[in-house]
This record gives sequence, C-alpha cells and structure tokens, in this order.
Amino acid sequence: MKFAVITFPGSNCDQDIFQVTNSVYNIETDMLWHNTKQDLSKYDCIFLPGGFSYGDYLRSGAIARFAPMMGEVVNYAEAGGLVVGICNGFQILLEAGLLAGAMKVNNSLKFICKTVELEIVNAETPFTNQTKKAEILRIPVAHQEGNYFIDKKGLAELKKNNQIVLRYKDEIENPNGSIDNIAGITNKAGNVFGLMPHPERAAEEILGNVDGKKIFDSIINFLQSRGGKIGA
Amino acid sequence: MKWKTKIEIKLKESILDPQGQAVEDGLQSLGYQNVSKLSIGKYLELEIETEQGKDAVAEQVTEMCERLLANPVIEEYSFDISEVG
Amino acid sequence: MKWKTKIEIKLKESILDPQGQAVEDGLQSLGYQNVSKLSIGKYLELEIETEQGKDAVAEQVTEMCERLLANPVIEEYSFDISEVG
Amino acid sequence: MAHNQETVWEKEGLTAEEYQMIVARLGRKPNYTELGMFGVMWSEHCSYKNSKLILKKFPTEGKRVLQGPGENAGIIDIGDNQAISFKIESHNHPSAIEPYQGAATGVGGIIRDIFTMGARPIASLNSLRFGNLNNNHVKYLFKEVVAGIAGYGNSIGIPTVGGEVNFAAAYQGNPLVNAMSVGLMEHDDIATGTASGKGNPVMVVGAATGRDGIQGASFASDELTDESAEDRPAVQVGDPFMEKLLLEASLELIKSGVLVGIQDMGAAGLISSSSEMAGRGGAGIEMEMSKVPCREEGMTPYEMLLSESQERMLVVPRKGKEKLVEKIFAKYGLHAAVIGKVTADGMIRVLHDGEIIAEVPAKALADDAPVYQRDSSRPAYLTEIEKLDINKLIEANPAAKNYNQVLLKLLASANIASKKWVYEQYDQQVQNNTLVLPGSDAAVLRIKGKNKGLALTTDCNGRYCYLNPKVGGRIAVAEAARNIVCSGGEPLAITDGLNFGNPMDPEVFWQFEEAAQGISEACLELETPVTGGNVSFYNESPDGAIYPTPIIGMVGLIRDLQDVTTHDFKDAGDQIILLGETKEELGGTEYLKEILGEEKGSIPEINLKYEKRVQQTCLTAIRKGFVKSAHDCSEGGLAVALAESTFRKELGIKINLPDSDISKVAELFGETQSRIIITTEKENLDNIQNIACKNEIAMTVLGTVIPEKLFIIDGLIKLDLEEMKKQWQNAIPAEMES
Ligand SMILES: Nc1ncnc2c1ncn2[C@@H]1O[C@H](COP(=O)(O)OP(=O)(O)O)[C@@H](O)[C@H]1O
Ligand SMILES: [Mg+2]
Repeated sequence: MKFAVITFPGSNCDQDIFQVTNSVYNIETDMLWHNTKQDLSKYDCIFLPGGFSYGDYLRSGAIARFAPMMGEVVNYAEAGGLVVGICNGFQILLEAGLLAGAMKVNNSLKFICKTVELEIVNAETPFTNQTKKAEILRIPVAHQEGNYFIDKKGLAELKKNNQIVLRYKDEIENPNGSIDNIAGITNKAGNVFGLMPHPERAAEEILGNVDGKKIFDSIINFLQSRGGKIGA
Repeated sequence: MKWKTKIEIKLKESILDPQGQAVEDGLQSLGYQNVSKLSIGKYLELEIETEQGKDAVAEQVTEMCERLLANPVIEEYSFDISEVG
Repeated sequence: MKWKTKIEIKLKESILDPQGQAVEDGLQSLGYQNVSKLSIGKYLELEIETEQGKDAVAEQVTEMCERLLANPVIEEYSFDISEVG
Repeated sequence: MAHNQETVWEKEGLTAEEYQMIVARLGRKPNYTELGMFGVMWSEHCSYKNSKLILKKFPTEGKRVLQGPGENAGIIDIGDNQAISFKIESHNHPSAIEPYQGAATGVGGIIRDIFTMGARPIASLNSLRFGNLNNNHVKYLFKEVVAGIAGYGNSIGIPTVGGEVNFAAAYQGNPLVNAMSVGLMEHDDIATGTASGKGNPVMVVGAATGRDGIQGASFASDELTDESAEDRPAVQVGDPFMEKLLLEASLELIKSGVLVGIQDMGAAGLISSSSEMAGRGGAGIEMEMSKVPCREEGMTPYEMLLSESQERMLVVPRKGKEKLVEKIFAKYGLHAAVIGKVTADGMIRVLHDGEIIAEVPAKALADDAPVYQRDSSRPAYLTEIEKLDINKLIEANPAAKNYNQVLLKLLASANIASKKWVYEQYDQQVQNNTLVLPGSDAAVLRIKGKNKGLALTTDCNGRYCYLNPKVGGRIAVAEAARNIVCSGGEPLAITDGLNFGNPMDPEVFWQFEEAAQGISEACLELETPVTGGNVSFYNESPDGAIYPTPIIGMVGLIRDLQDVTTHDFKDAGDQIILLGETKEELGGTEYLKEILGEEKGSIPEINLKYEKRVQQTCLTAIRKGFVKSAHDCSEGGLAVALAESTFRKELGIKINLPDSDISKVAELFGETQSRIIITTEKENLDNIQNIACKNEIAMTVLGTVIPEKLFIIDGLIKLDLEEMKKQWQNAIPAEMES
C-alpha cells in the first residue's frame, strides 16, 4: 500500500497526515510538491492536507486548484482512485469541482478550533466502513471558512445518492453554520471525500483521542478488501 | 494600450451573507437604524495591457472571473473597463 | 425615500496587499500575463431610508465608513448613491 | 542655521549630545542618510541604550544555555542533541494604532527570530494587556488583536498554545501585545546572525521591499499621543503565506550547510540587520541599493535602508553558493538577490548606482551606541498606597463577606473568567504535538519520537509590579515556574518581555530597576537563567504610564510523558491537598479590586527558598506518580483555584478549612504565594506527606472531590457548580458578542 500527500505552498497539515499514515500506520507515504506533474496511478490513496494554500487569499482553495498537480488529481479521481481532502483539502476539492457545493466564511466570522461531535451518516463508504451509522465521533475542527453551502437541488442530490458522510451532531455542535450540519461529503461515485474535521489530529493515544483512526482504518480496510478503485 | 478594470464580486442574492448581516447589525447598534439590505463582497482593481479593443478586454475579464476570481456556485460579478493610456 | 449605496473600500497606496499579489501571480500563471497592479478590497451595497436628501445620505455614509466600514488607518473608500424610490 | 541643524537630529530622535558623538565617531558631519541610520540604530528599540546597564545584571548562565542574550533568540539544550530556541517580543505601539496588523506582524517577527536561529517553530504564546473591558474601544482592540494573532499564527501553521490576557485601567491608552515563539532544533543546525569572510555575498531573501513602517523603531521609542495616529509610519501588513514559504526555504538553506550567517529583518530593516551582522562578525558590508528588490516605484536608498517590510531576511552564504541559495528560494517562489558583499574594513558602505551614499563603521551603529544610567527615584504614589486599611474596608462593606456572591463575582471578572473565547480562535493543535491545550497551568507539547516534552507558560501580574516592582518581578518568575511544575515539568530558562513607561521619568526607571532586580533574584534561586528578551519603554498615554509589566516566558522540560499533569480534578474520592501555607495577604488582590474597588495595599510576600521547596515537593510527588492534578494558586486565591479545577469534569468538592488565625476572607481569596493545590488517592497521602516533610514545607489536607455538582467550603461557601461554571464561561463572550 502506498499513499501520497500533496503539499501546496501554504499547506500546513501535510506533515501531520504523514505522521499518522507513516509513523502510526507504517504505510509508505510520499510527499509531493504541488508544482510537479506526475502520474499518480501508483498510489492507493491521495491526501490533500489542511492549511492555507496560497494564504487562502481570494477564497480558500481557489488558487491551489490550478496547481499543476491538481490536473493529475483530477485524472486520478476520474479513474476511481481514492482522494481525501481534509479542511483546506476539502475546500480545494470544491473549487476544483471534484465535489459539489462551496464554502462560505463561518457564521461567527471567526476562526474556530475545538473538538466537535460528528454523526456518521453513511457508514458504507471507503472512508467510514469501520464505523456504524449514527455513531458519534469526536474530532477537532480548525477553520475559518467551513460554512458549507449547496443549493436545494444539489442538497437533494447529495441526499439521494448518500453522499453526505458526516454531519455535526446538531446545530449546537455545528461550528460554522454549514447547511444541514454537513461536515463531510463524497462525490457521486464515492471515491472522493472532503471533510472539515481533522481525523489526523485524533489518531494517537498520547494526544488523548483516537476517534480519527476510524477514518484511516476504514480506508486501509477498503483497500485491503476491495483492492482500491471505485466506480469509473 | 492599458485598460483599467474594476470588478465587483458578491454573493448571489439567495445566499445568506453572514458578514453582511454582522456589519448591518453593527451599524444598527451604532444608531444607524435606517440601514438595510447590506451585503459585502469583493472589489478588485487591475490593469490589462493589450493591443486589442475593449470587447476583447471584456472577454478576458469575463474568463478570469469565471475561472478564478469568482466562484460561480455562490457568487456573481460585474465589471467596468476604462482606458488609461 | 430609499437610497441605494455602493461603497468601494481599498487599501491605501503604499500598504502591502498580499492578497492582491497572490491573485495577480495566480492569474499570471494561468496565462494572463498582461495583468498588473491588481488590488483587492471590499465592495458593500446597502440601502438607506430617509426623508432627507442626497447630501444628508452622503454625510451619513461618510460617517459610517469612518466609524465602522473602513479602517481609515490603512484603507480608503469611495461611494456612489442613487435613489431607488 | 543652528535651528535647522537642531531639527535634523531631532527628527531622527537623537539628542544634541548624541549628534556630537556621531560627529566625533565619524570625524565629520553625517549626511542625511547616515544620520537616519544612526537615528534608528541608536533608538532605544535597537540599541537598548537606557536598559543595557540593568539587563547586564541578569543571570544568563547555566549548564543548559547554548546561546544567551545577544543573538536573535536564546537557545537551551534539552538533551538527545536537541535544543530549544525561544524568545518573547512586544508589538505594543503598532497594535495600538492598527490592532489586527500590529498583532499579526508581532507574531510574524518573533517567529522569524526563531527560525533564523535554525529552529523549527513549534509553538506560540501571547501575553496581552488591555484597559477595562466595558469600554468599546478596548473591545475593539481586544477583538482585533486576538484576530490578528490568530490570522497570522493559524495560517503559518504554528499552534498557539498558551498565554494570558489581563485587563486594567492602566492599559487603557496603551495596550500590550507580547508574542513568544518556541522552536525545536538539532544542535548541529544552530545558525547565527554573523557576517564574516571577506568577499562572501550578502543577499536579501523573501518579500520585496516597500515603504512600510519606515522609522518604526524610532516610533516604538516614543510615547503614544493623540497625534500618533497621524504621523505614524506606513502600517506594516503581515503576509503569513509569504512567511510560511520563507520559513521552509530558510530552514532548507540552513540545513544545506552553505551559510555563514542569517538574520531577520525586523525593526530598522536592512540597516539594522547589516550592521548587527557585520558587528558580530567583526567585518564590514558593502551593498548596492539598486539591487534591492522593491515593491514600490521610486524608492530612495534612505527608504530602502530603513524600510520595515516584513517577511525578509539578510543572508550571507559562502562565496560561490549564490546559485544554490537562489535555487532553494525559487522553489518557494521567493526572491533571493545578491545586494553586496562582506568586506574586511568594518564599514557599512552603502552605494546607489555605484556612488557611495553612506559610509559608517558597523560597530558605531550596532555596538557603540551610547549607554545611559538614568536617574531613578522611588515613586511618590507608593507611600499613599501602603496606607490602606483593608479590614476597615471590609467591615464597612457588607457585600465583602457574602462569600458565595464574592466567588461568583470573581469568577465572572474578566481577569479570572475563562479565556476560551480567545484561544478557540487559535489553532492550538496543528503539528500534532499539543498534549495539554490552553486552559490548564502551562501548555505541554511532546517532542516527536521521544518520550519527553516541553511545558510552556507566560506570566506577570502588572498590579503587583505597580505596587511593589521588586517583589512583583520575583513573583512573575516564581509563578511561571510554578505553572511549569504543576504541569509536570522542570523549569529550565526564561525570556522576558519588559514593558514599562518612559525611562526618562525617574519613577518609571526605578520601577524598571526594581523589577529587574526581583527577576534576577528569582531566576538565580530557581535556576532559570535569562536567555533573551525584549524591552519596550514609552508605554504611556496622556493618562500616564502603564503598570510596569515584565512578562516572563518560561520553558520547562518534561522528562517523561508520564509526568504530564493537568489542573482539573479527576475522580470523586480523591483527596485535595494544599502545599504551602496561607497568610493574611489581601493587598493587591483581585478580591480587593473586584469587590472593594481598590488596587492598593502591600502585595503578598515571597520567600524564594520556600517557593523552591514547594515546587520540589510538587514535582517529586508528580514524578513518583502520586499526583492526579496540580494547580497553582494565584489570582483570586484558594477559592478561585479550587473552582477552576472543578469545571472540566464537573466534579464537586467538600472542603474543611483548618483552624487558623487568619481571616476567612484571606483564607478564601488572599493571594499568598508558594501554594499549589494537588489531588491524590487516599493511599498516597502519607507518601506526599513524607515528601513535604523532607522539603520542610507545610501540607494540609483540605477535603475531598465529590461526585455531586456542589462546591462546599466549610459553612462559608455552598454553590451549585453549574451556576459557577456558567458565570466563569460566559463572562467574556457576553461582553464581546453583545
Ligand atoms: N492570550 C492567550 N492565548 C492563549 N491562551 C491563553 C491566553 N490567555 C489565557 N490563555 C490560557 O488560559 C489559561 C488560563 O490562563 P491564566 O488564568 O493566565 O492561567 P494561570 O493563572 O494558570 O497562568 C491558560 O492555559 C492560558 O494559557
Ligand atoms: Mg497566571
């Protein structure tokens, strides 16, 4: 099994993902610089990390999605490969059109960093198969633009196709005002996953929380049992 | 030839604007109770150098807005072009 | 009477505009090499209801900009007022 | 003519005598550019001319000190070939004028100091002071400063893990914004700000130069007046994105091994970095201004020399390695331009289009600035303050003995209330090392790959320092150390952010001397040397000087991650113990301020030897595994400290205070120093007693943690925990979100 993390200028959670996949899970993980163009097909899962790519200037993820490597990510996703965008990575996936919807600034207009309760909405994805539907995970969020928006029609689509994977447990846990308390979604094919919470911050006993491991466990389980590609 | 372009980008009407709402509340608490329908967007200025005419510039600006400057899922834009020499 | 107000707020001349710089670089790497002097500011729209005339509205808008909407230390603003009914 | 001359040096913030010194050192009159160079380099901010003699008295040596004061930041050894670089810096005046950008660039500046030393920044802290929170301008400053710290720190990807915020009228016109950065490095990567080796290139890397903050250093060395808003330098805007790239590129460059020296361009920009680097290396630097990458058109050499544009560095690689430097920076899309070379003649020589426009000995600028011993006299206000009869005040005020109400009121006071509103805006976890998040006594970070960690804190009680600067200085260090110890760490060293008024005022200078003396004494006794710091004078507004505020930033080492301890009570049935003893000490307390409206009286005494023994007791007990929670007893006294420990797990307490001669008010709310509250399982009581005995300190079993959500102290206090928690949690959000 081999993973890759793509680092954009201004990414800052790239090493944290590496720490988890490489040190906690012992999976060979390559760090790829945004500016190169290389075939990604040898990887089993691609991570777009959190941070402030290009300073999040203009809109978060807006400039990063034009990075040369993003073209490769699109090809990889279209071929059914697993792509996970965490926080800023989620924002980039939205801007790139790999996921539906857009991010607005948090309703509080403030950056918020805290652990929130998340409800598993769809436990049948490559990213959540080691969880149960309605299970509650506690995972940290840290963002200023996590107020997910999609129009009515789009929302109906998401629901119909079971694309909503994670919700903030309720209005009170919702840290940003996102529509329908959405915290994480997939594309229609189910191989591209974007989420605002940071599972990589909750994957080591010493840090006091291992709920995030269930996401990584799910990915690994999916790859081991199903061999990788989805749909396409 | 140089063209000065001013671009206004704002959230689409139907989309809730938390920032606009907060600023409207702020104004009202300062005593400006007669203010309403406040929305906040972005204002960009830039210069484009080209041999071509205004129409071509407008085409380029439209393209830049669609591709990068605005997010068509939630935003709309308008612009104004004038010659600077 | 209702007055529609459009306000443009931008950074003063020699104040660094990292956002504008990053977006200009972004456009250039997308192939728009003829773009320069890009700056990013804010665009506000709002309505003001009053019995008074345009001058009074302009005075109120100026006051609101100075007090809350713009940061006079680093920003400058301009606005445009029109009657909506 | 004479009149004209006068304004020339005055415009640069120099005195007539200083001008004469410059003429003597050059053997001629300086030209306009040269005078500007002296103006900023001889400003208090760059030269420390008014503080140097006092700072010399700090203990700066210790077995762990690898780099003491004098470089961009201090460095201490933490074993395993690893070291920690850390420093605190003020950005008070810029934050008063433009709070968001002022705070943001303060954070950016101190982070640069750390990575120029070769360390990767792993944590930020901040220490803030504002006027009373019921004022709209104060709210604005508070909100924007916090947003600015968050905006910069979150974006650059360094967790903000701790700090303090305090509110007092004395800071109304002059808020304090001090930022601390902590970095981790391998011994082999230590870099310094030295220029040497004739012919080696001098390069500017990072952002392009604009007209930002010209003469900011002189500005920082002046009082804030109403006109400050008018004649301020162009406000610096921070670009954390640029700095993140600069950080990665600089660390890569340091690793490459081709560097001679590297220095951050902070206050006074190019002129300060070049003369300091040359001064340290005993060399000279020759530079051509037309080669400096500029952001704005038509900048004069004078402006380029003095610009304080952020996110830039001056680097000296070995000759022939220019291309490598360029390549490393190009990867991150950054400038790297050769602007000159190192010379052997000790001169800073500035050329513009080949023509020499300034030529000054580097040492004259950087090292030979005048040094002053200012007049000092004990402030008159102290005599007045000591006259306070606290008992009479209490007797005259029936509310002062309604202990339930007093406690609720204290918990809801801005200084004691939860600071969650602040730290929730900070990314506290990025880099995945934060084991103890903000909210406990000190933040704790692990060192990846090792079973050890760091404990970090900042502390200072400005009111104490106002009422008694020497004892206040001692307490600031002692409290910082106590916070480290309560977290399971061994205090290692400090950095200090010394914020004072105008040093020309003898009463202010006295405060400065006394506080420094107190800090020195405590550092000696607690074996925490000073490795660096920052002096910020002229913190005054038309209403007068701020409280003297020497902020202590301390780093502690956690030998074994098993020792990590937090302040919250863990399980019902645990025994609550007080280490140390309580005295009748109510002067200068939060109780006195909040309940009786007085900021007066004699502040608590501190016996540093006893303090040390209390800390040793706590740390030994923690290391032996006897301690389930530990909390420093400070502002608000015993009752507040106990309350703070109940909130996290919502476990109640039942306390029986021992008989004593002290008043109940002092028992509950007095702020006697050298006290720590710990909890333990019953069977370890004797073990802890033995340790306390050995260290010859008092230990009292106060009571028990109970499962009910009740807070009971004798017949004095009985409160519902949820009500208390609500008061404590909602106070600041209620002020800020209304
Ligand atoms: N400005 C700030 N930034 C980050 N954390 C803060 C800030 N102010 C307070 N905190 C955190 O809140 C907690 C309580 O602060 P404080 O009351 O000063 O603690 P103590 O008295 O133990 O030093 C600490 O964990 C501290 O780090
Ligand atoms: Mg404290």
